Amino acid sequence: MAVALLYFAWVREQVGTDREEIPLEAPLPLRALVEALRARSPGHGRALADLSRLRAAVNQEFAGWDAPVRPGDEVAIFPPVTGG
Amino acid sequence: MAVALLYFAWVREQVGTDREEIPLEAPLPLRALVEALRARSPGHGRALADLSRLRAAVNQEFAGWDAPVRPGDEVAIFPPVTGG
Amino acid sequence: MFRISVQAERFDIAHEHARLSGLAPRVGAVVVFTGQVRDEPLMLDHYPAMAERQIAARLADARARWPLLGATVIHRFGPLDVGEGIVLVGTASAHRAAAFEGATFLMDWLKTSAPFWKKGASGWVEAKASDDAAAARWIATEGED
Amino acid sequence: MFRISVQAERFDIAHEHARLSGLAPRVGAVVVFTGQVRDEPLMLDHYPAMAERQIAARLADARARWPLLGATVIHRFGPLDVGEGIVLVGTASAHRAAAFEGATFLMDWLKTSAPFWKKGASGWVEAKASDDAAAARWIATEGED
Repeated sequence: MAVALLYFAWVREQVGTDREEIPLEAPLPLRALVEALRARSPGHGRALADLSRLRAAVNQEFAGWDAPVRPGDEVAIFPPVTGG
Repeated sequence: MAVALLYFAWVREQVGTDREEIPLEAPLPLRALVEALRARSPGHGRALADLSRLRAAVNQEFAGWDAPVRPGDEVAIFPPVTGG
Repeated sequence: MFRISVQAERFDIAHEHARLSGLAPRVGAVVVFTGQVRDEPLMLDHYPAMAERQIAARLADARARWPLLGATVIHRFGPLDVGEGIVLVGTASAHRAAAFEGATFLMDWLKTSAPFWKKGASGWVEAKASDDAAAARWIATEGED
Repeated sequence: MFRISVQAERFDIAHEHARLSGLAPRVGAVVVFTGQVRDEPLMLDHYPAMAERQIAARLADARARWPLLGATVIHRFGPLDVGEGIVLVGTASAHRAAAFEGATFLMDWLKTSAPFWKKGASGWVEAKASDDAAAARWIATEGED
């Protein structure tokens, strides 16, 4: 099983891709997932260094860093929104 | 000298005219002016009977019943407004 | 940039919006409110000179309270069919709060101080206490701001 | 009568207003808010599926709180020039208070929960604490109503 990761705005630019998949066999808190992602590249490390500058959604709903991520979920990581 | 009187909405309909002039030589409180107007016709009497149902303006500014009316003024008498 | 009209003719939303939106590049937010005839045709009586004067005074009040870059108030009179626009209030500002609050303020005060009277098939429309309350809340908050 | 669109194309104010105004004879008030690009061209990034979902949720919230007869939310993405519309929120109701408050509520929540990100010549626009505060006041008053 896998998790789809989506990145937006400067997170996307620093990570260097707008979408990737990583394998996931068992549920994991969002915080632990993001910490693991930092090791994937220097860009990931930079983009994901400071959780206070980031927001996340699991399956298109805003989620806190303690929320569980399950195999098959769609996880998005992005800065605070600035639409409207 | 005179005062111009303007009537609107059901006050105009009951008085039977939208405008009339009456002679005025010295300042008079609005309340006294309206009380004097009641005697001009049965329509005036009916329209001007109850001050609590009426509002007034002197020279196009809302005015209370104690406001002075001076020779040359434009006085309007009407129900509470319902525009917008 | 600040425009008042008391008129019998219909107004054109696209035109009025474009006039406010066109105050770019400083404008970030435009609010256009329109009130229209519900349920039954109306005849609007009005006091022309006082109407212009009262609307101008309310617009001056709004400009003193919010950083408006432009505003439009149009009020119609005469016979109006169901669905037709009666009043238009438009505001433009850098940010949305001023545009929303300025337009709400203008409408609340027009309701209680613009000399227009509506007559329907069943007679003259009665003034509503809720309209006085809506206007009064702007006075109540004046000391707090 | 309730319409959401996330689109690259420009929107047409007259068309959107007419759709809401046309819900006569019950509609007495229509509010149309538009946000437009100030100062410099912008590029809007967005999360398409979540954007539709969040806007739909906010519209459901607004309908639960105010007696809206119709509403429209349009949010654009992609490159936008100075003066171009970014977002449109329209509401229709029998009375003005619901139309004004519903539109203000929708805009406040779109600012804080719709997944769009603006980039200008000097980089990504930072989120504003004032936008969080504007949205939060609707929560604070929920217990009071």
